Amino acid sequence: MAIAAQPQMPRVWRAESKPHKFCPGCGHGIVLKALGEAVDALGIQERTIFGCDIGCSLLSWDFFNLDTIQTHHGRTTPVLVGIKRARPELVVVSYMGDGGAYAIGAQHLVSSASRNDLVTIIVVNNTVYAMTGGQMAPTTLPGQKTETTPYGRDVELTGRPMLGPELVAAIAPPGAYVARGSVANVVQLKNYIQKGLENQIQGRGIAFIEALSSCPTNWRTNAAETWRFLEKEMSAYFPVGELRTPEEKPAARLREVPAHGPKP
Amino acid sequence: MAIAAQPQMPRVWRAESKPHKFCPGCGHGIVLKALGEAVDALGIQERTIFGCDIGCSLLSWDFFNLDTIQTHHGRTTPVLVGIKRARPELVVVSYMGDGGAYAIGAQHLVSSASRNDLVTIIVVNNTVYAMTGGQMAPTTLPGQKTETTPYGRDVELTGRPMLGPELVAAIAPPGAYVARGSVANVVQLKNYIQKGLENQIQGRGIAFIEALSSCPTNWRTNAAETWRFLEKEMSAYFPVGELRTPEEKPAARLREVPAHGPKP
Amino acid sequence: MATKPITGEQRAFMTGNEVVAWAALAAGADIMYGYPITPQNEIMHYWTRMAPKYERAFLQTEDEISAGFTTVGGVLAGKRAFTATAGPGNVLMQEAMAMAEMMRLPTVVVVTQRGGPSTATVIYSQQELNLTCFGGNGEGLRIVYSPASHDELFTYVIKAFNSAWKYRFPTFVLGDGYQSKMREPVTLFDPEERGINMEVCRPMVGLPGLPGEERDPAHLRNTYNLEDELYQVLTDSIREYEAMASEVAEWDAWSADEAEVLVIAHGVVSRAARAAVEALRQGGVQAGYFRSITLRPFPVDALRPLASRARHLLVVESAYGQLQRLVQASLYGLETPVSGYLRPGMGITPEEVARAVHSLI
Amino acid sequence: MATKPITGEQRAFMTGNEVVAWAALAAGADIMYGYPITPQNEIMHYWTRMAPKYERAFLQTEDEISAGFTTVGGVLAGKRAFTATAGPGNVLMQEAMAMAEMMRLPTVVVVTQRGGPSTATVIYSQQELNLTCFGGNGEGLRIVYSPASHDELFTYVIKAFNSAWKYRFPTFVLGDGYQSKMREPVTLFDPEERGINMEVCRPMVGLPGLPGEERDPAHLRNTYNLEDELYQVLTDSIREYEAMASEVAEWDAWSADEAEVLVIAHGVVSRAARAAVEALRQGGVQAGYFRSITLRPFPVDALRPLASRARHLLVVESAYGQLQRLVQASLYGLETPVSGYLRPGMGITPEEVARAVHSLI
Amino acid sequence: MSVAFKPITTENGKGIFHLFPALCKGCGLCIEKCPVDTIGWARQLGAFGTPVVEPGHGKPCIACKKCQLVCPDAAIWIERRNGQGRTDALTAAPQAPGNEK
Amino acid sequence: MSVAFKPITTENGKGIFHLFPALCKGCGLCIEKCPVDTIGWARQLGAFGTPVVEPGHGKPCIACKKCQLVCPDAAIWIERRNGQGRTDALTAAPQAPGNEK
Amino acid sequence: MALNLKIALAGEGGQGVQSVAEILTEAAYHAGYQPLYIPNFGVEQRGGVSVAFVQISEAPVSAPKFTTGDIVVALSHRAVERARQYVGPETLLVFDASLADDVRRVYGEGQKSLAVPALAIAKEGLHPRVFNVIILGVLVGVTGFLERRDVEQALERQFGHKFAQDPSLKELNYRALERGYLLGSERLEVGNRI
Amino acid sequence: MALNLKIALAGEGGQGVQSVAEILTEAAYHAGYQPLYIPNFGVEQRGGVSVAFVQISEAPVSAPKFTTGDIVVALSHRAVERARQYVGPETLLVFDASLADDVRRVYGEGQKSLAVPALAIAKEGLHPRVFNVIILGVLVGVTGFLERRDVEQALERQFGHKFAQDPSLKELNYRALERGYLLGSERLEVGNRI
Ligand SMILES: Cc1ncc(C[n+]2csc(CCOP(=O)(O)OP(=O)(O)O)c2C)c(N)n1
Ligand SMILES: Cc1ncc(C[n+]2csc(CCOP(=O)(O)OP(=O)(O)O)c2C)c(N)n1
Ligand code: SF4
Ligand code: SF4
Ligand code: SF4
Ligand code: SF4
Ligand code: SF4
Ligand code: SF4
Ligand SMILES: [Mg+2]
Ligand SMILES: [Mg+2]
Repeated sequence: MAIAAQPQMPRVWRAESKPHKFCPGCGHGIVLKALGEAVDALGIQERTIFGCDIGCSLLSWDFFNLDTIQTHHGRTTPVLVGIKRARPELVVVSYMGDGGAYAIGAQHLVSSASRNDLVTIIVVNNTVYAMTGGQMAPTTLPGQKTETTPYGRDVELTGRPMLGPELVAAIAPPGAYVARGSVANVVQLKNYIQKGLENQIQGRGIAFIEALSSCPTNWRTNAAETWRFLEKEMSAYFPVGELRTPEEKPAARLREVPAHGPKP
Repeated sequence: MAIAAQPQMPRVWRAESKPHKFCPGCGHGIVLKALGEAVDALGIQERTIFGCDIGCSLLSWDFFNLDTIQTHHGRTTPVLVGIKRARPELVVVSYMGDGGAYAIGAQHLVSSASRNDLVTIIVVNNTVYAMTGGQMAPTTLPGQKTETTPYGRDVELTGRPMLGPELVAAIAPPGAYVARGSVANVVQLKNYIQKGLENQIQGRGIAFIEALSSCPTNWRTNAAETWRFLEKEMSAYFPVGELRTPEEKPAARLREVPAHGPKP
Repeated sequence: MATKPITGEQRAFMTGNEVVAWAALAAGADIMYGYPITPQNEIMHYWTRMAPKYERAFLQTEDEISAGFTTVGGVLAGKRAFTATAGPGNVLMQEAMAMAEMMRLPTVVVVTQRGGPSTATVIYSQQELNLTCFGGNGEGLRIVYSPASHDELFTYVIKAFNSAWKYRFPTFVLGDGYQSKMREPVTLFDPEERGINMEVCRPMVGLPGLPGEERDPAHLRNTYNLEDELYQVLTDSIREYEAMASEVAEWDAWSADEAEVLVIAHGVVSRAARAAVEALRQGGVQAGYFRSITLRPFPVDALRPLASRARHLLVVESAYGQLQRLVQASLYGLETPVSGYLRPGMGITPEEVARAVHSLI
Repeated sequence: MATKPITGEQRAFMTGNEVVAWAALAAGADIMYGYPITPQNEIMHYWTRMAPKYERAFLQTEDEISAGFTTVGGVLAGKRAFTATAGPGNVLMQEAMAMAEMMRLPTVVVVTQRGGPSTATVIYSQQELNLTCFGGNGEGLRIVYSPASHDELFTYVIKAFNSAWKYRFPTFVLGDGYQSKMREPVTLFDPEERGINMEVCRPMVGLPGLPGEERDPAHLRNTYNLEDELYQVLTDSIREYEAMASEVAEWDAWSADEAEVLVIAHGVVSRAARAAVEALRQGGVQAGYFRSITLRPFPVDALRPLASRARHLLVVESAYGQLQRLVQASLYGLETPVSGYLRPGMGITPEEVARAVHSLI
Repeated sequence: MSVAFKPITTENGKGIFHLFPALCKGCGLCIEKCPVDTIGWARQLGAFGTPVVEPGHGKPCIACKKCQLVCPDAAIWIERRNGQGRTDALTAAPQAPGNEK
Repeated sequence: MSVAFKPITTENGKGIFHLFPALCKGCGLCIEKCPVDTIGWARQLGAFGTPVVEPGHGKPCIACKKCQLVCPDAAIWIERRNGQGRTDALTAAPQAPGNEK
Repeated sequence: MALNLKIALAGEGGQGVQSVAEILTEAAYHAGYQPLYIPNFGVEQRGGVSVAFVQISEAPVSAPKFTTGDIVVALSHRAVERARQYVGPETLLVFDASLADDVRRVYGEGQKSLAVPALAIAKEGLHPRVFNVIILGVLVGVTGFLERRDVEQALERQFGHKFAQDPSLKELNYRALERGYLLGSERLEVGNRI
Repeated sequence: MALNLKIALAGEGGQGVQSVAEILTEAAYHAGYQPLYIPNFGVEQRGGVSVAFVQISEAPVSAPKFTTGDIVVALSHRAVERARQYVGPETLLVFDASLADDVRRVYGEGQKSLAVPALAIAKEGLHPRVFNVIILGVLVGVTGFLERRDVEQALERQFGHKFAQDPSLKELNYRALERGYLLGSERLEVGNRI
């Protein structure tokens, strides 16, 4: 049978839930494409658990043909760490926004980094609290107008944009993988995410990838302005690249939590 | 009248509550001596608010002749930031343990650092959760035995000791002051704390001082072993010194929140 | 000094969130601390737009834990400070409110209830009654107002500041997502012009005078070493709470005496209840309506005689029996049968209430 | 496979915290997640000592929020996972428990109540009843056991795992600081040898088979877009909760019929209540004793007839009316007068209870 | 894939431009990224009732696949005219090892 | 200071060793830090019912004040024999500006 | 009895039903009525059916939502289905004429309804952007309780800053309003019956 | 009536009252009784008065704490005051002989009491470390329900690892126990009256 041309979605995308729930031009779709390609490339669909946060990431709760758990705002990493500690054979992906990662969930990020938890964390940095309608995020650029900085972010009063990968890189033990990519360079981003997944699979340590991403809805930008803000303003503040690679530490660590009692 | 020799407590210490409630040989007493000397030196007793955490730091709730507020575990910094934002003319000191700072309160630390809040944070690093009887802390050394690492801290399972000043230094904006001292060098520690207070008074930014400190009760050490652990083992892992100094930024920022309505 | 945000009476058509922001301004609130959450967000949006014009302050915190504790800091410093939250944020806020309860701190929190438990929906419910009245590891020594209209939202936000600072119990205005997002006419006013005196806010730390020499230092704590010390503190607070209860309790009733069915509700649902009761009366059904404006303290003295003379009680709420439990516990001893029309997370219309009343008679 | 921690019946003299650790081992708990807090700490201390010997796992988290959510992760992965906390930790734990309640996750939490509200004391109280039964922004669809002795602590920790996994509601064992820290004789046993079958733990994620091809992927969420979707989910859960309630509810009574004063208590206080009632009976006073072993669901069917035939009810608790409110709400419609002997944060002795009973007659 | 999407297929320059209107939300990100400016708005409406895109508005397509790469909704598939479309690294779904059916 | 502490005063070497038994908890930190090992246990009991310290167990005191510095309880005050004890930087309580009474 | 109007409007995120509700209630408020308007809202910023609940009364409105509308407006495929629950036997269903098949499928033949070719008019005669203003006009026409001036002032308050930038926009909007008004007022008797 | 003994012990942090309670209840448990022991605990790791509540009964004990003790032990200045609340008219107050003045001040002359020169004995004859074991011996002697062997075994369980390292320690402890026992058993009649 001749099959008509079909969308080139990653195999692990769930076509039944497409078009997905993100807005037109939302970077989440691009990040999840990179993640999908990486999962495909590693052939780990059957043992990957995807966790999404509250924030626009929650809209991906039925995005993949992956066992998925949509958690609370900022709590995705603990839930997935809980899973990983219980079933180390699984590959866990913790997917969230900058607010979930750097504000309400910062204690979990810091602690997972210092514990070198075997989890791959992907943070979508769109400089705003998108889900709640565009308030200031820890990543909002100086002078940027948001719903809670209506006159532009005043760095004297509210500080400077959080540098997430830099923070993780400063405290994570050897074996960590830390990088910042961008939806403006999907191939590189996929590459980083794939390395991040491998780092977990090889038991080296935490993997942390921030993705610079777009939110045309809350930025109130058209396509051209969206790219400009992302590629010019954001990239100038948040340098793209790898901050930590795990070569320092040999692959190894695999912990087992054996089953007890009358389990199936 | 000839006065008999009296203890050389810092003027701001409250003699009525001495001997204080800390154990014999506890480093908290030394840190609070350094803090007391620094407050004395700056002559800011009348406008300094001292906040202590839950953890052994709570035992200092009536330690000083300072308006003092004993808060919740990990929440001292937000309470004092709340005070500072409301009354910028006050000098606020947030005093806590490593557990309060780097575990349960890590989101507040990270956020105050990135906001460059005008607060002076002093963290007593004694490598354990002392108040609760000596469990593992984020700062517990590799191999160290605690109540929750009875066979020694396994870095593969629980990660490596948290480097607090390094974390703050990685993300705080220009104007921040970050240092690590030790109760083994009281003069230096007092110096750091004094600089930290000045940083706040001058409106430059956050001041963060970690103090390596002793907990003979939970370490189960005698005096000689206490000094050895502090000066050899801890200092080897946690380098003492200044990590960020505020020269990068001119003194300035003073915000005013004027009173409204029928206030006294 | 900055100009007054409102002079005279101003009629407006706006959302409840906007009303809250204006009310806080009118009350002379000095500073808002907050973390975004739907459906509360626009309170912050309006506040951040207006605050600089009236020299008020704002701090966006890293989470609701911090919003709660910075608010605690604000009131300790003697400022009229407040925050707003909802749902999972309200859950987190309880840690700070437990401290405020213990230390008798006059915090003000506006809650805009959304569906629960967990993240649930961002829309509406009345499922945070229990959490707001009794959250934390304590006894619920709090004041909780449940307004039903924009006019009341305005009035009770102002009143919340006064009750908090007068009685020194953490005070809540328990709104909901509907009230937050809906637009209806409202009259804004300057409290002073209406003869409402704002309570003076006295700082608890940072007092004048050299501590230890010119005055005692403030040594404020929430931790005690002995059971007996704690018991003493609690007993004093409970006594003061109970002493002010009848002064603070508020309610509203309509055609409630000798009702065949007395409909009991709170908040926005009470509007449907009242409309239903009015319609039923017109249709010849002897229905009555009672509404608890304060949920804590609960207006038991007002309700009890009415309830005892009614033939049925019908509790109507967008929750599964949270108000009903309060009603039953408060009215224990009566024999009037109680039913519930319980719709967790769902709006309730007058028609539904009328139907529920009919099913009882 | 590791050897069994307990074979046969073993008599021992130990603290309650040690009992909990042994019970979790005996129940085949796979992993504990936890954050230190007094008076729960020694549960973790014993667990970390014994876990490696029996191939169990442990994770010390950064706070109780994380302890709650990692526990959620553990049960999602299909493991018999648990945590333990108290006081302010219990307040923070509610966020995760609200999620567990919404998603029907079989989490097990051991609570060792301490003085409240706020940090208060590290010692003892019964002030977390309301929090544990109804914490979070939901309706309290939870199972809460309140044991009174070390033997029960052992039994109900084991039972908690089974109830959680059978009914899929978050389950709590509500102990207290006294029980945690006191030593008394206890009999430990292997549940299997007593004919107790441990419920099978089925994973909710990480199932076998390629998702989307060989099976549907698990898409688990707690957020809904419409009021109606949420209402449907809640209605189903409530129905199932109410259906299992009579199966799960447990109580204990002694000489409770036609009592002149029926003393109602729970947890460790019920021991004093029972001792007082025994002494009163010996002294010719017709006192009775009723104890709620499950606080959620509350054993209303058992209590109601006894309470209706009593002349007075006396609720005795180390809290200010938290059990009393539950009792009054559950028994609404009865006319038997209720009094409370309410001592927030204080231990209660048989002598005190007897005195309180005498004051009623 | 149990769901099928109907493409609008347009040959242009070196590429075969498959556009899936049920997926396209009309965000315009692809338009901005096309190096030859060939993409523009079409009359047909997409998933959100807004116009979808089509090639042919500028210079001929060079089959660089940039548009396909950046589309957040996988609404574009560019086949090279020689028919090698499915083999490109990032843009095609590779077979997961052991998952060939 | 409205509270007064009674010292045990011992002259030793270059120093006058004031020890306040009501403050000394017998931790021994000072003993370890004395460069001349002059500090040792005394018979008198301190705040916690444990022995306090005294000089005279080793070489004469050089008035380096290390013991005073590290004492967490401010239980030691070393005066130099020339009587300048109150002027040393860290160990003496300086007058806060404007606070002179 | 006095005016007591319940209108539910349902459409896709971009179709502007919330603006219609806002302008209508603003106009009613300034005309001395007691309107209450509440949007539905969910977790998605875009996408999903958007519903607006409007009540306009002489006395304060009781509950913010209602069981059955006097008028229900459905502007898209999915909206036709979603709006079903608010439509009773007496409800006037206003829909875009292009949805006639959907309406027939969901509501059968008997439903009291008004098909408005708003999409077609907007696309051809005017501009897709003013589609919702045509609907606004229809509602004003059908209900007949508002002065034209009230509505224009409300339009001005809502879009005034845009009109200032681009005066042709103002003209476009006024024309759209007029077109809708004419279509609606033909059914004024319906409005009176409500 | 069967044995039902309530003992409260109060002392400074380092005085080892909790060990006394632990050993006493361990011994009672192995002797077939149903003891219940609960320490008080506060936020301070060291410092503060430490109180131990011990109940030994043939039937399970009811409440973990009690209003009035049969025996109350006070081993320090502050403990004499702190223990006041547990002392009733029938209570036997055991205290270190050095505290006689304090006891007189707080309790007057009428209190049934037993002064034990334990500190003096420990300091002179034995070693300050075994001060609490003397007290243990006193309690065993006064109550008279335990076999010496039970207590020695409990001592062994508590300190066995230390005894193994230093056999002289064992001897010291046994002697302290013996000394206390003799002092206590002189008042055995008190124990019997309880
Ligand atoms: C405890 C809690 N607080 C607040 C919220 C409200 N909330 C939902 S999403 C969100 C912010 C999301 O921002 P981010 O994490 O950056 O994700 P984005 O939407 O930008 O992708 C907030 C504050 C919540 N759901 N729970
Ligand atoms: C929310 C909450 N969780 C846990 C505790 C219990 N707790 C009290 S102090 C403490 C640890 C203190 O350790 P650290 O902060 O390092 O201070 P230290 O005692 O070592 O000086 C803990 C976990 C608490 N009081 N509140
Ligand atoms: S609001 Fe922003 S981040 Fe959220 S889905 Fe829309 S574009 Fe994406
Ligand atoms: S337990 Fe440790 S940290 Fe706490 S007071 Fe004692 S010595 Fe200091
Ligand atoms: S493949 Fe390249 S040239 Fe062709 S349409 Fe896409 S972006 Fe333009
Ligand atoms: S990037 Fe994709 S969704 Fe956006 S306009 Fe182009 S094809 Fe459509
Ligand atoms: S350091 Fe101070 S408290 Fe410690 S023994 Fe020496 S004098 Fe005493
Ligand atoms: S001053 Fe120096 S030499 Fe003298 S006792 Fe103290 S430490 Fe020893
Ligand atoms: Mg974001
Ligand atoms: Mg510590």
